[in-house]
Amino acid sequence: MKKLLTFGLLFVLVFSLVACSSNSSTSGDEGSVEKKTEDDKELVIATGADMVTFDIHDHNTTSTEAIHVNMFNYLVKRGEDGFDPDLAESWENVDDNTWKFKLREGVKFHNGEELTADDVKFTLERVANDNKLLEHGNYSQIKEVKVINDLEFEIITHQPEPALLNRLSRLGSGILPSKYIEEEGWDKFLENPVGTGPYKFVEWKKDDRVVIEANSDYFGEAPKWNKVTFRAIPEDSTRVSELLTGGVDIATNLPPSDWERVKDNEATEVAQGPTQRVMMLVLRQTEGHATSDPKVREAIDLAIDKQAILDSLMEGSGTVTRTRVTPGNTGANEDLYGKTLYDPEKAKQLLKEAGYGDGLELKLSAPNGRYLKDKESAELIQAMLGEVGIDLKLEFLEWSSFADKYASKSFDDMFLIGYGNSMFDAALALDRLSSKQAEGETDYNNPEVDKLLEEAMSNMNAEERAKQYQKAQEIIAEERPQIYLYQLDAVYGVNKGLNFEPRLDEMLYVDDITVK
Amino acid sequence: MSTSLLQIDDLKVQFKTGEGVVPSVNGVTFSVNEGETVAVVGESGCGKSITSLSILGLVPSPGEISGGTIKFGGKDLLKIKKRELRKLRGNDISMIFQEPMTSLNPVFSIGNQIGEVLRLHQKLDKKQALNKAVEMLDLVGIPDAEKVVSRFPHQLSGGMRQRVMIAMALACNPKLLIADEPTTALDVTIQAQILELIKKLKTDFNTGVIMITHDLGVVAEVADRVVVMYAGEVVEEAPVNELFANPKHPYTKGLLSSIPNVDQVVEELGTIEGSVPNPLNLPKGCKFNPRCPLATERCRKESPVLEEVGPAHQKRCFNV
Amino acid sequence: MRMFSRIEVKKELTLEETKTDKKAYSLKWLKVLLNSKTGTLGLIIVVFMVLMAILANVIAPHDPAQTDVVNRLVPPVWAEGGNPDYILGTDNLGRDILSRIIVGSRVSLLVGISAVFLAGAIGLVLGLISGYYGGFFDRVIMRTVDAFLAIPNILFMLIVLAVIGPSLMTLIFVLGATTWVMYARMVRGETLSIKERDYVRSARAVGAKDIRIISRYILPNIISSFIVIATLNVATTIILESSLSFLGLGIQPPDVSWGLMLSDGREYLATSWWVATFPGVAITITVLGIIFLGDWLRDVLDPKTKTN
Amino acid sequence: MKFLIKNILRIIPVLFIISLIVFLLVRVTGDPVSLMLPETATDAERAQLRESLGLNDPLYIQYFTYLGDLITGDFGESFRYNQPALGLVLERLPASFGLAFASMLVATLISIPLGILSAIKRNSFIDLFITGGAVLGKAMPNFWLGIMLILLFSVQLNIFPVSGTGSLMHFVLPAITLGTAIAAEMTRLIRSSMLEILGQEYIRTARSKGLLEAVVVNKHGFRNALIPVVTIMALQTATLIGGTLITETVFSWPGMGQLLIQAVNLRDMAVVQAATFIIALLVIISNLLADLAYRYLDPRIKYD
Amino acid sequence: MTQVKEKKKTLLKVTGLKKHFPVTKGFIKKETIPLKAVDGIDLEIFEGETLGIVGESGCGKSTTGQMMLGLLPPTEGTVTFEGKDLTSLSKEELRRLRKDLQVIFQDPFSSLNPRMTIEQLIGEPLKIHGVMQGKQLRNEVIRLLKTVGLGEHHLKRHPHEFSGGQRQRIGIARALALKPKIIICDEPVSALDVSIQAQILNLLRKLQKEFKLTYVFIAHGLPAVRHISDRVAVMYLGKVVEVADRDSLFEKPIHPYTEALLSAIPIPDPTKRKEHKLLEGDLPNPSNPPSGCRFHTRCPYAQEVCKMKDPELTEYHEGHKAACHFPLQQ
Repeated sequence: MKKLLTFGLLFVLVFSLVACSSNSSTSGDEGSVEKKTEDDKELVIATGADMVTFDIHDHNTTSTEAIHVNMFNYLVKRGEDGFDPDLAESWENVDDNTWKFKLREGVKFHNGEELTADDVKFTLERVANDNKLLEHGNYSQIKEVKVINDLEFEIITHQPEPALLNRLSRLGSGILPSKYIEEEGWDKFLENPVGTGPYKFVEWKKDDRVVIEANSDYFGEAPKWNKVTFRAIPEDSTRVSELLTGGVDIATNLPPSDWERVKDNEATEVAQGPTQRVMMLVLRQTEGHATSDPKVREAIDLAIDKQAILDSLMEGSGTVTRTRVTPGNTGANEDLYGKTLYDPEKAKQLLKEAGYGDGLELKLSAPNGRYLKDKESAELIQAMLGEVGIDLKLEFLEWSSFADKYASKSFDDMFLIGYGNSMFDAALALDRLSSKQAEGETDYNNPEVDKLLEEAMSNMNAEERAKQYQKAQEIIAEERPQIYLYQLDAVYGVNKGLNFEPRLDEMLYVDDITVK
Repeated sequence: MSTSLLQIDDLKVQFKTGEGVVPSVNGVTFSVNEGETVAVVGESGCGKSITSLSILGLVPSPGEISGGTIKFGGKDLLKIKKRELRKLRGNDISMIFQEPMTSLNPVFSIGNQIGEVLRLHQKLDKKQALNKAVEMLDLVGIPDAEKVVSRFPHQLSGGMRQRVMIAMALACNPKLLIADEPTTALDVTIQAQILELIKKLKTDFNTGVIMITHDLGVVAEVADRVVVMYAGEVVEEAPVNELFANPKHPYTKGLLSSIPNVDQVVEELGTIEGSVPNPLNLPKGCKFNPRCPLATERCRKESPVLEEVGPAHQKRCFNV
Repeated sequence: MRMFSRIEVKKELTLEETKTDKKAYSLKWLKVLLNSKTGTLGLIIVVFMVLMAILANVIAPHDPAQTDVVNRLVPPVWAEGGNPDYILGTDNLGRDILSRIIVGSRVSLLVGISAVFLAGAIGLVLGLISGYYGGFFDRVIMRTVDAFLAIPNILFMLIVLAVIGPSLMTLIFVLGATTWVMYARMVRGETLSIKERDYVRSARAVGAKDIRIISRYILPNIISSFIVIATLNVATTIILESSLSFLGLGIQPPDVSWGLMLSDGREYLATSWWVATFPGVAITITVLGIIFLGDWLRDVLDPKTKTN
Repeated sequence: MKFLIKNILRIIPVLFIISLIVFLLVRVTGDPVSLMLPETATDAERAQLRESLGLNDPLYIQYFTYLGDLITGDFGESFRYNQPALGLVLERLPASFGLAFASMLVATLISIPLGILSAIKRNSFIDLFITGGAVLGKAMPNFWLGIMLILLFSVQLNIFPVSGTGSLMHFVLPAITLGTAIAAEMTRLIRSSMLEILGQEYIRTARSKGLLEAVVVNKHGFRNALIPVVTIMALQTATLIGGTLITETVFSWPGMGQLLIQAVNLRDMAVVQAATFIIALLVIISNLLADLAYRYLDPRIKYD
Repeated sequence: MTQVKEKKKTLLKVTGLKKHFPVTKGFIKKETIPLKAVDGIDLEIFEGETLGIVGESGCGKSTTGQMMLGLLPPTEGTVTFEGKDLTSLSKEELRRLRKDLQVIFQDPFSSLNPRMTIEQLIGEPLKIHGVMQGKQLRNEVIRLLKTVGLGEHHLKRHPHEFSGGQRQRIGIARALALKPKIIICDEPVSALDVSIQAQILNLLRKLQKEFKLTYVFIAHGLPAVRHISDRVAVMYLGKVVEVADRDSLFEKPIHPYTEALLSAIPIPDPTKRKEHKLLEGDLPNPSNPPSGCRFHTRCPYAQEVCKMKDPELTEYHEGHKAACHFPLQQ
């Protein structure tokens, strides 16, 4: 008896441990964080993954770029409407293949060197020519950079490139100090990177932190913070705990389960905004797959209550959509955005018409842990399809295995994936549905879509080009080679003393973050 | 006779095991006088070792002393405080064990282990203790004592280790030495050396000795008085010459006749049939009755008591 | 953790033959079992868990995969806001935690037991060869064992699972393929020591062949230590599986295991404690039961401490 | 000295086998290319990258190339960092080593007194409590314990920092997290080792000398019980380092564990190989040190 | 006895037998120094007799026994059984020879497989050699059990249910099963209680008469050896120092070691207490034995020559040989 009592006691111990932490959520008195105040000139931001590299051409990671933007400048910036000057003061389209730029005067790198057109040539030609670089594919359109004088240069493309400015406003075009790199070598640069941005590099402790400090020589508005630290905290609950205890001021990728806690806490709040990432089901239309029947595809679309997924898994954040090209991208079809279809009765009807009245078995492959709530979404989709008589077999794959299968195009009926778009242009978003690219994956083949995409690719008339893409999106929405579920929101936990606006591109421009 | 040093009265020890309570020692009574060697003889499992361990309160768990008294110097060792008992251990009463190999701690040097007792009971400092340890090793006939003090037990032979044990036991000049089968693990030639040593030390220091053994040869060599135990009880007690010349208990007789004699050859050895009873399941009546050639109906029903059969000679048997 | 040490007693007591027939003999086992309270508790827990796994589909009150979006994160029935339909509450998809624990016991125990079986089989064979025959094989096997021991289990599994992709079968395979070394070492050691015993000499003396010596003399005498280690390893394996789940490499949904529930539930530790706590408690109780049972088995199966 | 040389020589075949295991583990994998490129990359881009990484050679050629490089200490370049893999691993070694050391310290501090106590008070309430605690410590997965500790000691009580490195305080929670399972194992081990030692005859001898029970237990008992414990502690090194994989992730500790997990996920083979190799070497070295300690603790071996 | 001996047939003969063990030292890695457990002995065992081999621990008597059985390959020398050299036999031939050569071990607790029943244990030799099976086998096992004083009701029991003496009886029954010609008794009574020793010794003698067995009786207890042996060989540090008929050895020992050994035995008669001729010091380390006569370090009669020269085993009387430079009686 005495022994049983002991075990009882032990369990009480464990439970009480749990209980005290759970009670806290209701008391709203969690953590010890205080509001950020004016005189605090240091900012700490927690991200889910460490920065990958300082080689701006050799990664394709949004969270890395989010840090880089504080140290490097692009030639142009995406603005509210079109593009704003950044390092380039002005530009013009000389002919279909030639763009002429003029640099801002008096821009200095962190090591004191002046920015010249040679630096631009060095930077862009490196990424355009070196096929080992991960960003090469996005810049190989550039044939050469012609230096006219210290501040003027021309970019010549192989083919007419309507999306050139998009390309110049993203990670590959952060201008690098050519002299420094040529003299000291890449290794030195990677250890001690130099840019033109408002903040200078201090240290990078891998898998721990990146520290940057104010660049007093910055050409633009003076930096607002003395020192900014980006901490890599992969475990969600740890990141939240750091926010709640004041260890960090902003935490990215806040898991939905913790939003309440962050909101309830006196000194923290939740900030959220749309991102470029759209979750979708990709369906195979190859002969022999039930999904080759458009009615089945429509039924699947109609059977899934996308809003319910958002409500139950993401606390309602995120936006349903019927297109992948969301607002903020060139060529977005806003008519399809914010819309969703849900009609399980009709779905059943369609299945019956397609000859699957007695039920249908399909297989869905999904990654586990790659996207916010990917596993749970798939499980809910399974339940929803079950309602209309589709028996969905789930195959979950850890990301590297998923990526393997993705690369070899060996998924079965459907897979769940979330595509981003760092180009802010419909070209990249829809490219995968051209019959050439789709072969072996969706086997989607619509000559009309092919034609629209091909023409738009090199159409220098922006308006007409947008129209072509919008038309393509309409067709795709009807034919459903991909069933769009929703656009994901980025959710941040933020100290209440800060003004923080999430950006569509998920960049963390620290000078946009201010003390209230 | 000289004065009584130790008096054990009606000692009872039992073990509580998963299979029930096992009586190990069941009402043992005997005494030891100053300068006297009392041999306790019996086969394995008769409770002789447990009796000796009871004296120092070292009965291993789950054993416990459930009755009786052990008087030493007027005090009942079973009643005094642990602290007082500890002061007696190694000081007034010390013990040597059967296995000199395992009775010494392998990780400490000989000097350390002997010195430990001296520092504890005689409050010597480290250096004095070491000197005294060398002295003691000399005394027990260890050559090169200065070197041996810094050695470890595994570097010594069995006989040397037993000498070390004796040196350790005698370091504080105890009044009573309990030797629990001190020579069983040794070769005959070494056994003879150790027995000689114990005899010599006994006369030199007038120490009372309890010699636990199963070997009647050893008994005949060293004992003044003999206590024969069987199944947790004393079955016979007598002065050594009397016991060998005139054994009264059938068990004692059987034991004596079963020893092959190196001096004369007999065609067939005397035997005691059967084997020692299971302590969990002791026979009714006289514990020896299932193996006794003389057993009667009475022996199977009643337990005999220890009775006087001659001067200082007692037996536990109904037959005359 | 030997609860009762009988060795000291044995030294003093040479036991005579006991007049027991078969029935009394088996009763004695039961008596010994009941005498060890922890052993009894261990056995009860393990039997309970195994029954639960076998009867999972019958006793689970809900379909463990049935989501209920309205009743998400319902606390257990005794807490504020509890729903009597869901005794231990629901998880973030509104699935019944009790049912998932009941059904999860299947995979958890299956993984634990099969992996141990696999590892045990490999380890037993290699250990026997290594220990009995010695020589070149012994050296190769032992260096391989050293190599495996130098790579942490979890790392090994991490790499393999990331490569092959986690599934029930690969999980069992990998757990088995990494833990066999412990058995091989133990079996080899025991074999080496038993090989030198008099009863093996006695077998040689009557002319027994190697195969007979291994099967009748060595194997039966190591099997008890083997069973004890294997038993305890079922517990270790269950825990390892949960760590793999944390790394996303454990059991994959729609299968459910305690480790997966625990790992998935960690996100809710601060807000909905029941999601992760109950599978954690299930693991703890099972591990406790297995350890107690293992300790008891060690006592009973060891011929030295064997009941009479 | 002779002992050392012989042991070091014996490591060589082990290292060889490890290299084979590691190579097979890593190379039989799929290809890293699909992970290095975004979801939207084209087939041509993939093929190009594969060729440039030398992944099209036959397996055995890749192994010999790898073995040759290995002997010269070249583990290849990390795909992720574009730096020599060995350097990356060695850079992280101190952090992991520090954590492992602190955890071992915690484990030792917890397990020695508890193990001895439960051995002395065998079958008592205390013993049972410690035993139960050990089982609980063993049954609790690292990540769960880590998160719980953060919630309790950082978020609730605000005693220790949540994560990261920097001060001694940062060590406390991760070290407890990692040390607990080891402590549980060691407590059980010390208990049984102590129990065995306490049943030895020289303990009876020590008692018969009249020594205080505390001296008997701590001097005569523990010193002997320590001998097997040291060996097991060394065997725990592998478990310990394995544990850092998870603990480091929970506490965002910038050690080898995090590096490894990410490297595995990204199929950064060079780093995986280098890290596995270095870890194996560490384990082997710690076992060697344990052997030395063993020889020091047990004069039966030392003086032979 | 001497007259009859001429007719006696040599059953087992060992010549120049040596066994050196590599001693493994250290925890992980071993360094090897050969331990010369047996260092060149010659012995003959005649049909129907009992040869006692005595000596203190470490003298190599058990190793000799194992080599006689063919369980341990000798480093040098031969063991000839009925004219066949055991060392040259193949594994299979040796296995078949086992029928004739059996052994009884010292420790009855460790020499019986704890996982087998008595029936299996005693029946096993018969089964292995395909002598009999089934009902016949069982009857034979029962007969053997009765021969050693146990009963049919013991068949299904396991060794741990028996006392030491009973186990030794089981060991004897197992050895007897194949009707061997010779049984090597390796300290068969030294682990037993005094009252049981006599039972086993009596049983062994009874069986010898009944089955015309030849025994090699290895022991360290001289009284038992005297009781059971016809001839006795005394070993010291891997060598035979004296071998003779029982009575002549015990009454007129030639070697000083034998004399000392005899003197050291405590006599179970308190009236005969005597001064023992004590030997000095301990047994030297067998891996590094003294030069010359190995006994010289402890011998009261040792001279310079003893340190230099190893004495040969010389016959002093009919069948009484000793290896000493200064024999006590001639």
